[in-house]
Amino acid sequence: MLLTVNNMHVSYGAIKALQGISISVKGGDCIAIVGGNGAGKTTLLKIISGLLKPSEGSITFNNKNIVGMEPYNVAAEGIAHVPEGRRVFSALSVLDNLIMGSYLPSAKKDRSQSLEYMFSLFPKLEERQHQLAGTLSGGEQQMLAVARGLMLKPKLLMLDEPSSGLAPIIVEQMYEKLAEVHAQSSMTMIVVEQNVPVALSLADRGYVLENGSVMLSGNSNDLLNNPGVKEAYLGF
Amino acid sequence: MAEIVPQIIVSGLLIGGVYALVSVGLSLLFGVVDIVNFAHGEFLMLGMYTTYWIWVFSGVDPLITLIISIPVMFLTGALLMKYLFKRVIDASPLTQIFLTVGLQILLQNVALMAFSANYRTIQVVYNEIVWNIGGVTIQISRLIAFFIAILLSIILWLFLTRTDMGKAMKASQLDRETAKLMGINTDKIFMIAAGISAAITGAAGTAISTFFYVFPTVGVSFGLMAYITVILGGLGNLKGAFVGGLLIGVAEAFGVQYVGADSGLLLAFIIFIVLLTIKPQGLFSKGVA
Amino acid sequence: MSTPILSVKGLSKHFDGLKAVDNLSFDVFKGEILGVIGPNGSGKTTTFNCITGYYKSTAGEVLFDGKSITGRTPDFVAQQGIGRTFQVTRPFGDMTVWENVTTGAFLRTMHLMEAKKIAEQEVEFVGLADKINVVARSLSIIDQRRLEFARALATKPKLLLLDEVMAGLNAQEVDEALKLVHRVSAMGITLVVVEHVMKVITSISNRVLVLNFGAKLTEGKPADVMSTPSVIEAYLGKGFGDYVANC
Amino acid sequence: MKNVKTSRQEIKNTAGNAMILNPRNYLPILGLALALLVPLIVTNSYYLGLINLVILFGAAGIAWNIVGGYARQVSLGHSIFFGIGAYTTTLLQIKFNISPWIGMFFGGVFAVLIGILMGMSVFRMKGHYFAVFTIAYSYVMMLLFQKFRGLTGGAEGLSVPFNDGSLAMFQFSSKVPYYYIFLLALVLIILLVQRLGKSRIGYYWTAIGQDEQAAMAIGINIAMAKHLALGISAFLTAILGSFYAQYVYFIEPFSMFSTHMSVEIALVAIVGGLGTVMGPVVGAIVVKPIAELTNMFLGNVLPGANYALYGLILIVAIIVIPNGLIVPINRLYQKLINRLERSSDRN
Amino acid sequence: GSSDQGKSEDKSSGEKQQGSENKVDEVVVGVLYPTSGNLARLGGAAQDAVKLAAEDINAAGGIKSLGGAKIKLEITDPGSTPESTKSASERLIQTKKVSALTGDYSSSLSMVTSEIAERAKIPFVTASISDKLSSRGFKYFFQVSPKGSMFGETQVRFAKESLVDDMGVQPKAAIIFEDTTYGSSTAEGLKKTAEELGFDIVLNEPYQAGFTDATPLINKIKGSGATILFPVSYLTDAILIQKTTKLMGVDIITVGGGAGYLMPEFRDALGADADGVVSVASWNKDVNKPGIEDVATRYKEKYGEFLTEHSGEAYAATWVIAHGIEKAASTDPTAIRDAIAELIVEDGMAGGIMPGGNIEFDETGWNKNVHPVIIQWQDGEPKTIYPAQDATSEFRK
Ligand SMILES: Nc1ncnc2c1ncn2[C@@H]1O[C@H](COP(=O)(O)OP(=O)(O)OP(=O)(O)O)[C@@H](O)[C@H]1O
Ligand SMILES: Nc1ncnc2c1ncn2[C@@H]1O[C@H](COP(=O)(O)OP(=O)(O)OP(=O)(O)O)[C@@H](O)[C@H]1O
Ligand SMILES: [Mg+2]
Ligand SMILES: [Mg+2]
Repeated sequence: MLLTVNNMHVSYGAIKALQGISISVKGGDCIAIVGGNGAGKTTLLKIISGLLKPSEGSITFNNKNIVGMEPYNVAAEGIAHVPEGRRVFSALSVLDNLIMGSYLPSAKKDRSQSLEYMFSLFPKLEERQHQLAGTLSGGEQQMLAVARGLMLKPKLLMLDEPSSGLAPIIVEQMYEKLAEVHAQSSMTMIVVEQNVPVALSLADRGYVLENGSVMLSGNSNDLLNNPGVKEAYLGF
Repeated sequence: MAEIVPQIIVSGLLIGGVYALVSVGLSLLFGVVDIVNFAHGEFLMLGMYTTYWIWVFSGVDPLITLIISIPVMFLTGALLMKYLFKRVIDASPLTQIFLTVGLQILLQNVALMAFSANYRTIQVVYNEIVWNIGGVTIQISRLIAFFIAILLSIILWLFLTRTDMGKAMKASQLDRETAKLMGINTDKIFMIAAGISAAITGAAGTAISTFFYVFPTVGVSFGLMAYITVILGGLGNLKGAFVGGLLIGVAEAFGVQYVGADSGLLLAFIIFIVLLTIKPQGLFSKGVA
Repeated sequence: MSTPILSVKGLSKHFDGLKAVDNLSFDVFKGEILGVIGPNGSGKTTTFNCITGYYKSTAGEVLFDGKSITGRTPDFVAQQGIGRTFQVTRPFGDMTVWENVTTGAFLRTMHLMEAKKIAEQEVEFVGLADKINVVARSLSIIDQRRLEFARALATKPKLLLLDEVMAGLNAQEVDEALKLVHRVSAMGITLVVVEHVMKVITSISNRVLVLNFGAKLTEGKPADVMSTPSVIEAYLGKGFGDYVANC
Repeated sequence: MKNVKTSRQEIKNTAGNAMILNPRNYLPILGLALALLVPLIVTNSYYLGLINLVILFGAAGIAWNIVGGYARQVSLGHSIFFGIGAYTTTLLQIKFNISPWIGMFFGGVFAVLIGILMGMSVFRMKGHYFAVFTIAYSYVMMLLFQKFRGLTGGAEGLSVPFNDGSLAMFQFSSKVPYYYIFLLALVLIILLVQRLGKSRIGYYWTAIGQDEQAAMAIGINIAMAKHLALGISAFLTAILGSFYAQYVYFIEPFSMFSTHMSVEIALVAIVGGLGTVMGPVVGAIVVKPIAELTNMFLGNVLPGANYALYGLILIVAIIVIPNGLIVPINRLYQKLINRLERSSDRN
Repeated sequence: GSSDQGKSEDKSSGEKQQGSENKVDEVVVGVLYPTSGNLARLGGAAQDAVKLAAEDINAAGGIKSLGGAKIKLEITDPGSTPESTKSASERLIQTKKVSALTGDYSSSLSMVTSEIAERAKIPFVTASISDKLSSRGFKYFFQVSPKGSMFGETQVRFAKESLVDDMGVQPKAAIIFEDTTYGSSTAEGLKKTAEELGFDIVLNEPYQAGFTDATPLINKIKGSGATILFPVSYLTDAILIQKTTKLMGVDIITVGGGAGYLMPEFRDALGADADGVVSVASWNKDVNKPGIEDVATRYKEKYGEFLTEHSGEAYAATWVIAHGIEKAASTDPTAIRDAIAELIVEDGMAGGIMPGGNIEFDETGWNKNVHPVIIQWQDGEPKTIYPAQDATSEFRK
C-alpha cells in the first residue's frame, strides 16, 4: 500500500467531520471519493496533506508516518493536493504559478519538460502564460490548478472537485488528460468529485462517504451499478 | 533663479534615494507578509546604532560595518517575525498597525534607556568631500548612500522577480495554505522576508550614518517618508517604492525653494495627496479586479 | 413573446486587446428563465459584470425595463431591481446569516423589524433556517451560495442573475435547488442562470443563450441548442451524447 | 461579532410592561446612576481629571469607531477633526469672544467640510492606503496650521483664555462640572451610535466594512454611506476636540494634529473592541490609566522606561486579546443578564 | 488661602509637636523635565542639574528657617505633549503636595504647566523663554531666563558691533528659524532689531524643524546673497546647516540662535569646524560671575558632560525656589510665591548664577536683570565673548 489512512477522526469544534474513516490506496491505483455535501471529503484530503491535524488516527505514506507533518514536508514526501476552489496565486502570472508547482528540488530539475508537458495538455495555459492568474476565467483557473499540481511530479496526486465549474467539454478533456497521465506515468491518484459518473469512469475503485464515515466502497463498476449510489449521486 | 534647478533636482534625488531604500524595505514586508510595519523607521534607527557602536569600538569605516550590521539586522527582523508579527498575520490591518505602533514605542524607548537621548555622529573623511560639477555641488557621502540604495534595490528586485524564492514569497503572501501545498515552507519564507526587510533598512541606516546623526527617535521622520513613498508607489511594489522615494525627495527640495523653507514636506504631501487621488492604488498598480 | 425586461445591445468588453465580450446582443423577457452556457472564458461572468455595472463596458448599451442602465454604478443597478450572486462567493464574513440577509432587505424598507422579518423568510426559503445565527464566514461554500441567493432575494429584485450557484452539488441536491429556482420564477422574478451542469440548464431554462469567444454562438430552446453541432463542438463535447445516453 | 437574538426573545424584550424589571434595561440605568456618583467618591482632582480624560477619549473612540470599526476604514487622521474642533472653538473664543458652547458647533461643521473634502479622494482607497492617506492629510493640516501663524497662532499655539468659573464660557475651576458635561456627551454619543448601529445605515456600514463589492450588489451607495460615516464621525470628534481644548487649556498644531493623537483615539477602540458601542469606553478605561500609571511609577526611574513598558503592554494586549476586551466582558455581562433574568422569571 | 495654610501645618504636626519655630523635615518640589520623546536630550540634562542643586541646597544645611528642612524632589516625566504635561503637572500638585514646581524648558510645555500652577496657586519657576509666558498676568509664574525676543536682539547687536562695524561686513542678513515656539519668538526679535540697526534682510523664513537634508535650505540662502546668517535651530538642524554651508562653499558668517549651537554634540559632530562658530546663549558655564565655575566642574564630574545653558538655568531656578522657601519660612505655596516675588538673589549667593546681576522678578514674574550672552567655540569649548561685562574671552575673527 502506498497510502493507508486508518481510523481517522476530526472535528471542527462541536462538528464531527470525520468519524473513523479508513482507506487504503495501492501504488499506481486511481481511486474516487464521492459523497454528499459535508460528507468530509475535503477534510480527508486536508488531513492527508497536513493542512489539518486529526484528533485521532494514523496515516502512513510510503511506509512512513506522516500524521502531524507540516504540509510542505508532506509535499516533499511526494503528495500533491489540488485544493477545492482553484486557489491559484492570483497576482502571479500563469507561468509563475506553474513554476511554483515545481518549487521543490525534486520537481525543479525537470521543470522545463514538465512545463512543456502541461502546455501540451492545456494549450490554453500556454496562450495565457503571461496573464495574471486572477484574471483568468473560472474554468481556466481550474486547469491551471490541476496543471500546477502535476508540476510537483508527485507520487500521489489528490484532486478536490477538479471538474467543478468546467464546461462539459473541458471536463471530458480534463479527465482524458488525467487518464492519459495516469496511464503514462502510473501516477497514483485520489479524485474527489460530485460528478460521480466521470470520476468513477476514471477510477479503479471508489469510496462513498457519508457523515464522516465510509458508507460503501468497491470497484468502480460495482459502485456505478449500485442502486443506492444511482439514486443519490446519478440522479435516478 | 533657473540656474538653481539642477542643484535642487540633484539634492532631491540624493535624499530621495535614501527614502527609496527605506521604503523598499517596508514595501517588501508588506508585499510578502501583508503587514505595514509602523516600527519600520526603528529598523533604520537600530541599523544606525549598530553601525555607530561598531565604529566607536573598532574605528572601521561605517560602510565596512555593513558586513556585521546586515546579518545582525537580518536576525532581528527574522526573530521579530517569528515571535511577534506571525501572531497577527491573519488579524485585521488595524490590529497589525497597533501591534507595530506598540513595537515602535518600545524600541524607541529601549534605545533611549540603552543609549540615552544623546545625538551621536560618525566622522568619516569623505563626508567632507564635495564634487562641483557645473555649479552643482554633490556631497560624496550622500552620493555613496544613493548608490548603495540603488544597488541594494536592484539586487532585491532581481531576487524577488528572478528567483524561485522570490516568487515563493509572493505566492506565500497570496495564499499561504496553497503555497504550503507546493512544498513552500512559508514560516521560513516569512522570516526571511522580514529579515531582508530589516537588513535592507538597517543598511540604509548605515549609509546615512556617515552624514546624519543617531538618536532614539531618528526613525520617525524617515519612517513617515517611507509610508508615504510606499503608498505612492503602490504597496508591495518595489519599483513603485523606489520611484516614489525619488519623487518625494525632489518634491521636497522644490517645495523648500519655491513654496517656503517650512513647506518642503507640505508640497511633498500635497503632491502625494493629488497623485493618489488620481490613482488610488498607487502610481504603479496594476491590480487584480 | 412579452416585452424584454433586459436588452443587451452590441455589448463589448476588452481587456488589453482580449475581447472578453464581443458585440453581444440578447434580450431577456419578463418572467422567463434564460440559461446561459459557454466554454470557460467565453465571457459569461464578464457579461454579468457589465450589466450590473462592475465593469465599464467598452461599447454597447444595456436597457432594463426600457431605461438605459449603461455605465451606471452597481448600487444604482441593484436599486433598479437587478439582483446577482457571485461566482466566487462574497458573504459579509463577520455578520451572521440573518444580518447578511437583513442588510439586503434594507434596500426596500427603512425599518429594522421589517427588514429582519423579510430576511427571516428568505433564509427559511433557501433552507438555511437552522443556521440563521451562524457567522457567514464559517459556512461551507454551498451554504454561502444559499446565503447569497437569499441576500439577493431580500432586495426584491425583478431580475436575478445567478452565476453558477449549483456548482458542487450532487444530483440529489441539484434537484432540491431546482425546485427552489422554480419557486422563485413562480414568484414572478425573471432569471438568468449561468451553469455548467447541463441537467440544470435543460430542466429549467425556457431558452438558452450560448456564448463563445465573447459572442453569441446561438440561442434557442434547450433541446434545440443541445443538439446544435457547433454547440456540441465548442461546449458539450462528443462525449456528451454518451453521457446523456448513460444517464 | 454581534449577537442577534432570536425573534422570540425579541418579542419578549419589546413587550413593554416589564421594561424596568428587565435586567437589559435596568443594568445600564444602574450603571449610569453609579457614574453620576463618581465625583462624590473621587475627590482628588487629579484622579477626577484622569477620569474626565478617560470619558473624553472613550467618546472619541466611539466616534472613530463609526468609520474605523463599522465601515472598517482605517483612519489614522482623526486628529484632524479633533484639532479642528479645538482650534475653531478656541479661536472664536479668543478673537470674537464667542462661547465654546456655540463655537463647538462651528468646529463640528468645519470638520464635516474637511471630512467631505477628504472623502472625495480617500474613499476609493482601501486598508493601508486609506490609513497612510489620512496620515498625510493630518500632516498637511499640521503644517498649514503652523504656516499660517497670523490666523492660527502658528507653532506657538493658543492658550484658552481663563475667566474663573463661568458656565456660559465653559470655564470651571473645579473638575466636577467638566465631569458631568463629558459624561453627558458620552451618554448622548452612546445612544446615538447605538441607534445608528441598529438602523439601515449601521447595517450598511458594517456590510461595506466586510465586502464593498458585495455591498454594491445589494444596492448600497458606498460613497454616500462612507461620507455619512465620516461626516458624523468628524462632527462628533470635533465637538470632543473642543472639549479637549477646554480641558488642556493650551493647544498647538504639532500635538493637536499629530498621528500620535489619531493613534490614541483609535487605540481605545481597538483595545476595547472594533465596531462595538461600548468597546471604546472599556478601551479608554484601560489604555489611559496605563499610560498614567507607567509614568507615575517609572517616570523618574530611567528615562524611557515608562514608555517602553507602555509599548510592551500594548503589544501583549493586542496579542492576548486581538478582538478587544469587550468580548470577554460582554460574555460576563450576558451571563449576568441571563442569571438575573432567570431569577426574575422564577419570581 | 487658609486651607493651604492648614495643609502645611498638617505636614509639620505629623512629625513634630507644634513649637514656636516652624520645623519640618522636608519640602517637596516638583520637577517636570521631559526625559522621553523628542525633548529628552536637554530635559535629561536639566533634570540632572536640578538634582545637583537639591544636593547642594541640602548639603548647605537645607532650609534653615524651617529648621534645616531638606528639599525633596518629586521628579516626573511630562513627555512631549500638552496633554501629558497637564497630567504630570496635576499629578505632582494633587498627589505629591508640592510646595513649588520647576521644569519644562520647552515653552509649549510651560504654557500648560503655568496654567495649571496658576489655577492651583503653586509657584512655578522655569527657564522657558517665550515672551508669551510672562505676558499673561500670572501671579504664580516666574521666568529666570531672558525672553525669546532678547536673543534675536543680542544676536543682531553683536553682529552689528563686531561684524559690521569692526570688520566691515556688509549688513545683508538671512534669518531662518525653526517653526516652533522657540524659533518664532526668537526670530521676531531678530527681525525687529535687524531692521532698527539698518540691516538689509534678504531672507526671513521659518523652516521645518528636524529636516533630513539642509541642501535645499542652503541653496536658498546662497541664492539670497546674504553675508550674515542668523539661524535659530536645534541641534540636528544646526549641525546640518553648518556642515552644508561649508561643503557647498557658501561664504557667509553664522551667528547662531542658541540651543543647538551650544550642545556638546555640536562640537562632536563638527569637530574642528565648530571652532569659531558664534551663537547667542541664555547662559554659559563661564559667564563672568562667582560660583559658576564650581558648579560647572562638579556637574561635569558627576554627569560626564559640560553644563549647558538649560542646565545652568535649571540649577539657578531650583535655588530660586530654595531661597523663596527660606524667606517664606513656610511650606505654603502662596507664602513661597510671595517670597519669590520679592526675592533678590545676589551675585555670589548660591544659585545667583544668571548673567546680568541679581535675580529679581518684575510684576510679570520675569527675572528683570537677566540678558543673553554671545559665545564662541574656541578650542572645543564655548567661551563667552559678549557683552563685555560677562565675557571671559575675546572674539576671534
Ligand atoms: N472550517 C470549518 N469550520 C467548521 N466546520 C467545518 C469547516 N470545514 C468543514 N466543516 C464541516 O465539516 C464537515 C465536512 O466538511 P468537508 O468540507 O470535508 O465536506 P465535503 O465532503 O468536502 O463537502 P463538499 O462537497 O461541500 O465539498 C461539514 O459538516 C462541514 O460543515
Ligand atoms: N479583469 C480581467 N482582466 C483581464 N482579463 C480578464 C479579466 N476578467 C476576465 N478576463 C478574461 O476574460 C475572459 C472571459 O472571462 P469570464 O470570467 O467572463 O468567463 P466565463 O465565461 O465566466 O468563464 P467560466 O465559465 O470559466 O466562469 C477570460 O478569458 C478571462 O481570462
Ligand atoms: Mg469539499
Ligand atoms: Mg464565470
